Amino acid sequence: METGIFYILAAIILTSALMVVSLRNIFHSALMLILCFFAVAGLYITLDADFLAAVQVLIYVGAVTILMIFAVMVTHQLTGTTMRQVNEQPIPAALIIIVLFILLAIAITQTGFEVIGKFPLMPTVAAIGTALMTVYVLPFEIVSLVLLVALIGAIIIARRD
Amino acid sequence: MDFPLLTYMIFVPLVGMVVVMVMKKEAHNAIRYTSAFFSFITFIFSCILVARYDGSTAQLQFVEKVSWIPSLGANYFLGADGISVPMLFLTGLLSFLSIVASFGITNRVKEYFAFFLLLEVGMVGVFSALDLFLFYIFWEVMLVPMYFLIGVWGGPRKEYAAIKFFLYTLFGSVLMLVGIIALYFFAEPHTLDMMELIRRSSTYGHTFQLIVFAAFFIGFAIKVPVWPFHTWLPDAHVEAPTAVSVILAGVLLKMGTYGLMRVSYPMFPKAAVYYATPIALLGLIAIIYGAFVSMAQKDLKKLVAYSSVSHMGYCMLGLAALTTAGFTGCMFQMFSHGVLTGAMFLLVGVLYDRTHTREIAAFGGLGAKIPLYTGIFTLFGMGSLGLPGLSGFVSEFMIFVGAFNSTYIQKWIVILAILGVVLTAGYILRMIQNVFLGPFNTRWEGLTEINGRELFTVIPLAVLTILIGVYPKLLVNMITASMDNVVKMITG
Amino acid sequence: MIKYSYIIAFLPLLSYVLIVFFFSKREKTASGIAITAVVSSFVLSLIALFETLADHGPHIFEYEWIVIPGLKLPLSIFFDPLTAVMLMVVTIVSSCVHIYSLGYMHGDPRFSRFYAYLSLFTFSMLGLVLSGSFFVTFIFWELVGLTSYLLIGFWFEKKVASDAGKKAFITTKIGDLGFLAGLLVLYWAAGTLNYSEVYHQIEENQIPAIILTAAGILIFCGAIGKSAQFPLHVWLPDAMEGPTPVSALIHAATMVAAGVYLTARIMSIIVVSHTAAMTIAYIGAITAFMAASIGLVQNDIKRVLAYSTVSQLGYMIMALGVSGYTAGTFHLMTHAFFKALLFLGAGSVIHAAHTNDIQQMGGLAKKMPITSKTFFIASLSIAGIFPLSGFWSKDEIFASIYHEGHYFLLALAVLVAGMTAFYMFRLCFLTFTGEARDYHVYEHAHESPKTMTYPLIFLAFLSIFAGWVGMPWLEHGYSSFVYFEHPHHAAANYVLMIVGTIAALSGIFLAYQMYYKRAIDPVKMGARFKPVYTFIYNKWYFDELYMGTVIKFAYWFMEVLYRFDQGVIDWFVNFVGRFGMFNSRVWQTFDVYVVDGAVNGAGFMTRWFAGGLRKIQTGAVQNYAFVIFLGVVLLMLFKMI
Amino acid sequence: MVTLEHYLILSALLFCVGIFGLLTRRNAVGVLMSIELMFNSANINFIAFSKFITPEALTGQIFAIFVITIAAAEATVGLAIVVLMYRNFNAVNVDKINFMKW
Repeated sequence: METGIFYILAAIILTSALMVVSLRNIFHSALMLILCFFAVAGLYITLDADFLAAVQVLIYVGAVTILMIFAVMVTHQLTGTTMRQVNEQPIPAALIIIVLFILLAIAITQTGFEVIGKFPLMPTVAAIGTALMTVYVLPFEIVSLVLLVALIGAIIIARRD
Repeated sequence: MDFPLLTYMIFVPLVGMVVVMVMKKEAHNAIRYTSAFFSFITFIFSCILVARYDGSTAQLQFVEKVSWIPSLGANYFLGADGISVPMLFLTGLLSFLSIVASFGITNRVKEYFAFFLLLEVGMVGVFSALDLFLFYIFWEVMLVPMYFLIGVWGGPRKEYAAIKFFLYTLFGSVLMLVGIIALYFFAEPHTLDMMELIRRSSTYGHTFQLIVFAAFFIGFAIKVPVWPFHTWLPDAHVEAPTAVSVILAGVLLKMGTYGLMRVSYPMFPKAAVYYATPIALLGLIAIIYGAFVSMAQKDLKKLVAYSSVSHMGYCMLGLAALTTAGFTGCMFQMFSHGVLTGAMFLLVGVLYDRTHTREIAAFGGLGAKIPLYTGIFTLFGMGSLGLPGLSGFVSEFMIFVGAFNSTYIQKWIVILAILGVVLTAGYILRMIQNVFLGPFNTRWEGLTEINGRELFTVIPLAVLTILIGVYPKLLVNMITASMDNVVKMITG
Repeated sequence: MIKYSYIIAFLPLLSYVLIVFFFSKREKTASGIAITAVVSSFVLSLIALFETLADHGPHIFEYEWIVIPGLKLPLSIFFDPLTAVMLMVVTIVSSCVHIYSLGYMHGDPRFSRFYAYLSLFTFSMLGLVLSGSFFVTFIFWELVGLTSYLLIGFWFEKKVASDAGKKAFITTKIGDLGFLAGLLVLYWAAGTLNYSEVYHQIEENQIPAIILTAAGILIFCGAIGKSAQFPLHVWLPDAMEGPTPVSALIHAATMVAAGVYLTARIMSIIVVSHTAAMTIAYIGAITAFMAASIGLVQNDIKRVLAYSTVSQLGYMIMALGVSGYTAGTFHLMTHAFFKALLFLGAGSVIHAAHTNDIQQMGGLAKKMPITSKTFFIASLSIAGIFPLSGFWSKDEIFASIYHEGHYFLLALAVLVAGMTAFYMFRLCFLTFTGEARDYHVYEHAHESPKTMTYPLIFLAFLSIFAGWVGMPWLEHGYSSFVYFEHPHHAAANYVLMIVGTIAALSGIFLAYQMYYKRAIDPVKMGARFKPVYTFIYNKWYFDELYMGTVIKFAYWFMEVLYRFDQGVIDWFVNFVGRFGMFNSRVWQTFDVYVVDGAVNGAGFMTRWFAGGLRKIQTGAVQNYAFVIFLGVVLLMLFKMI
Repeated sequence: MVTLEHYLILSALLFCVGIFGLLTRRNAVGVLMSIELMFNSANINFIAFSKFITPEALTGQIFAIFVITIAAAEATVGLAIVVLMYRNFNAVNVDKINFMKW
C-alpha cells in the first residue's frame, strides 16, 4: 500500500515535471507544475511532514505558480506556441543530466545511510512552531527579512518609471 | 647678502620671456620693445656688476649660495670673479644689441623673442653658476633655444645646421656630464661645488686628472671650437639669422674657453701642464688653418665664421701658455673677439638685409656708395686683424708674449702662430677690397646707407673696441688678479 | 717742451678726430684744421729741438699701460737727438705736403677725408718717432702701415690702387712678423722692451749674443718690410698708385724711412752682433744696387722715383749696417727733403701733364719754371753734387763704410751713386728738356698754383742747405749731435769726396749724352744689352717670382685646406652623423622586426587566443549554466573514479 | 517497502529534469519553473533525510521551510526581472538577452 502510493506519486511527479520542461505552451507547463507540486505535497505526507505538505500547497501552488501564470499572461504575446521553446542545447543537456543522474544514483546507492527506523505518524506543527520560535529564531527572522527585501526589490525592479 | 645682482641678471630675462609669452601674437612691436626692455634691464645690471666689481682681488664676489638639492649636494651657487665679469658684461651687451638688431624679424615674432630671452637666461646662468650641476643645467638650457633659433629662423639649410649644432654640442655636453659625474663621485664627501672641487684639486690622482680633463676638454673644445671640432660653426653661422650669429660668435664660443678656465684648468692642474703642448698645437693649427680656410671663402658670413676659428685659436694658445700674460691675453681675446666678431656679423647682416646676398664676388666698390658703413666695417676688420689701438692687438700681443715666455710650450709653436697675423691681414684685406674697393658694381645702385637702428647696434661695440684697445687697463685690471690666481693654482 | 712731447703727436690726432666727426662735409675747415695742427706740431718740434741741442738726453718718460704679473708694457717716450731730428723731418715734410695738397687734391670728392688720413698718418709717424720702446714703436709702426694702406688705396675705385694698398699692407706685414717675433725674443730675454733698459742690458752683457743676433735680425725684418728692402721691396713701386703728395710724404720721406729709424734704434745690437750687422749691411747694399739698376730703365716718373727711394733707403741701411749711425740718419734727413721735393715736383708735373710716362713729356721746363728748377736742384742733391745736401750725407756714408774697411761695399756704394746720378738726370732731361714728344701733353701743361710751388721752393732750399749741418769741418755739426755712444767725428776724407763726385758727374754726363745730346741712342743701347735690359726692365722678375711661388702657394694651400675641411673633417662629421643614421636604421629594422615583433607577437598571440576564447562568452546564460553543470559532473567523476 | 534510497533517486530524477529544463527552455518563465522543480527535489531530500535519519529533530523540515521561503522570494524577484525584460527588450527569451557576449 505504502509502496504503491509512493510509486504513483513518483510517476505523477516525474511525468508532470517532464511535461513542465518540455511542453511547447508555457501555460500548460504552468498547469503541469501545479500538478507536480500537488504530487510533491502528497509525497511529503508519506514522509510524515504534514505541515510542510500544507505549506507546499499554500505557497507553491497558491502563490508561486499563480505568480508564474500571471507572468505568462503578462508576456503572453511573446509566448506563443509557434516559437521554438527549446534552445540549441537539448542534446548536450540530455547527455549531461543522464550522466549526472547515473553519478547521483551511484552515489546514493553506494552510500550507506544510517537509517534510524520508522517513527509513528504524529502532527509536527507544534514542534516546528516551537523550533522556529526558539532554536531557529534568528534564521527565521533573517528569512523574513529576505522575503521583505525580495518583495520590495521585485516592486522596484518591475516598477514602470 | 646684499642685493642679489646675479640672480636678477638671470631671472629678469626669464620674466621677460614669460611676459612675451603672454602677449598677443600680433603685437609685433610691443613684443619687440618689451624684449628689448628686459634685455636692457639685464644690460644695466651687467653694467652695475662691472662698476661694483673690485678687480684688485681674485676673491669671488656677488656670491649667492642657497641649498638646492641637498641629497645631491647641489647648491644654487652663483658668484663672479675676473673670469666671468667681462663675459657677463659681454652677454648683457650683446644680447641687448642682438635683440635690437632682430627687430627686422617678421616671422613668428613672439616665439623668436621668447627663445632669445631664454637663451640669455642660459648664457648669464652659465657664466655665473659656480655649482657644476647648476652650470650643466644652464649649459643645456641655452642649447635648446639656440637650436630653435637656428632651425626655425635660419637660412636655406637651417635644419641641417641646427641638427649639426645640436648634436655636436650635445655630444660635448655628454662628455662633460661624464666628467662632472666622475668628479662628483671622486670627491669625498660628494660635492658639486666648483670652488670646493678646485680646493681639492691636489687630491686628484694623475691618471684621473688626465682622463677627466680630456672629457671636459672635448666638451668645451667643441664649443670653442677647437680644430678639428669646428665644422659645426660655419654651418651654424651661415644659416643662423644675424642676431643669432652674433650671440653664437660673441658669447657661445666663449663658453668653451670660459669652461676651460673655470673648470678644467683649476681643477686639473697636472693635466693642464701635461696637455700644454698638445693644446698649444691645436691652437696653432686653428690659427693657421682657420686663417687659410677663411681666405678660401666666397661667402662673407662663412669667412667671418672661419675667422672665429682662427681667433679662438689664439685663446687656446694663450691658455696653453699657463702664464698670467697668456691667460689675461686669452680672456682679453675672448672679450675682444666677442665684440669684434659680434659687430662683424651685425654688419654682414646689415648688408645682407639690403642685398640678400652674402657672396663676396657679388659686391665691389661699395665704399663710394656707403662710406659710413665702409668705415665702420673697416674699423672692425682692422680690429680683427690686430691693428694696434683696437682691442684685437692687445690680446694677441699678450698671448704671444705669454706663450713665448711660457716654460710649458716650445718657442717654435709661438713663432709659427705669429704667421696667423699676416694670414689674417690677408683674408680681411681681400674681403674689404672685394666688397668695398675697386670699381663700383652698378647692380647696387639703390643701396642705402646704414640706418639709425643699425648704427645703434654697432656704435657701442665700436666704442668698446677702441676704448679697450687704447686703454686696455680698463679690462686688464678687472681680470688679471683672477688670472694670476688661476695660474698660481696650476703652476704652484 | 720735451716733457710734453706727446702733444706734438696728439695735435694731428686731434685734427683727425675733429675732421672725421665734425668737419667731414666742410673741406676748407678740414684742411685748415689739419694744416694748423701739423704746423703747430712743427713749431713745437722746433722748440723741442732747441731744448735737445742744449741737453742731448735721452729724456725718458713712462705712462702705465698694461701691468700684469709677468708682463709690463708702458707707453714710453724716448727723446734723444735722433728723435728731435726725426720730428723735424716729419713735421717739415708733412707740413709741406699738407700745404701742397691744397692745390693737388683740389676738387677731389674725398678732400676732407684725405686731410683726415694725412693727419692720422702724421700722428702715427710722430708717435713712432717719439716712442720709447720697441713695443710702442710697433704700435705706431702698424698704424703708419694702416694709413699707408688707406692712402695708397685712396682712389680705391681704381683696381690697381686698391690692389697696391693691399699688397703694401700685406708685404709690410710679412716683415712685421719678424718684428713681432723679434719683440717676443727680446722680451723673453730682457723682460722689457724699453729702449733705455734694453740698451742698458746689452751694455751690461746680460743678454746672450746669439739671442741678440736673432732679435736684431728679426726686428730688422720689420725694417725690411717697411723700408722696402730686398726681398720685400716689391710693394713700394706699386704704392705709387696713391696720390702723389702721399707718395712724397709716406713712401719717400717718412714712413719708409721708419725702417731706417728702427735700424738705428737697434744700433746697440748691431755693434755687438757681427752677423746681424753684416746681414743688415748686405741687404742694404743689395737693395741699393738692385733698385738703382731697375730705376735706370723705368718710364713712369713716379716709379723711377720709387726705385730711387728704395735704392737710397738701401744706402742708409747699408750705412747703419756698418755702424754708420750718424751717416745713416744724416742721409735719412737729407734724403727726406730732396726726395719729398722730387715727388712733389713729379706731382706738379703730373698735375700739369696728366700722365706719368716720361716718354710722353719733354720740354716742360719752359712751361713750368719753378717746378723744373726745384726738380733740378733736388736731382743734383740726390746725385751728390757739391755743395748740396746729398753730397754731405753721401760722403758721410762713404766715410763710414771706408772707416769700417768694407771695400766691396764701398765700391758698390760708389757705383750706385753713379747710377743714381744717371737715372735722375735721365728723368730730368726726358721730362724738362728737349722737344715736346707729346704735343697734347705739352699744350695743356702749366705751372702749378702757389700752394704747390711754395712748398717746392721751401724744400729746394732745404735740399741745398740742410746738409750743411753735417759738413765734416763743423766743430758742432750733425755728427756731434746725433751719434751712437760717443761723437764720431771723422776728419774730411778728400779722396772719398772726389771719388763720389766723379761717380756722380760721370752718371750725369752719360745721361746728358744719351738723353740731352742724343749722342748715344738709348734704344740701341737697350737692344745691345737685351737680356740685361729685359731683366731689369721687368724689375728682376720679383713680382712674377712671388706670384708664382708664395702667392700661388698660399692660394693653393688655402684651397687645399678648405677642401680638406669640407672633404675630410666635415665629411667625417657628416659621416658620423650618417653612420648614426644608418645605425639607427639598422636598429630600427631590428626593432621593427625583432623587438617589436616579439612584443607585437605577444599581443598577437593574446588576441588570437582571446579571439578563440571569447567565443565562449556567448552571453547566453544557459550556456554558462551548462558549463557549470558540466563542471559539477566532471568534479563528481573525478571524485568517484 | 519504501526506503530512503527511493526518495533520493526520485529526488535526483526530479533534479535532473529541472536541470534539463533550466538548460534548454528559452522562455525565462520556463527557466524559473525548472528552478522551482529543482527546489522541490531538494526539499524532498531534506524531508526524506529528516524522516529517515533524524526523525525527532525536525531539522530537515525546518530547512525545507526556509528553502520554500527563499524559493518564493526568488520567484518574486525572478518574475519581476522577467517583466522588466519584457518591457525593456520586448523579449522574454533568455538567449536573446546576451549583452555579455564577447
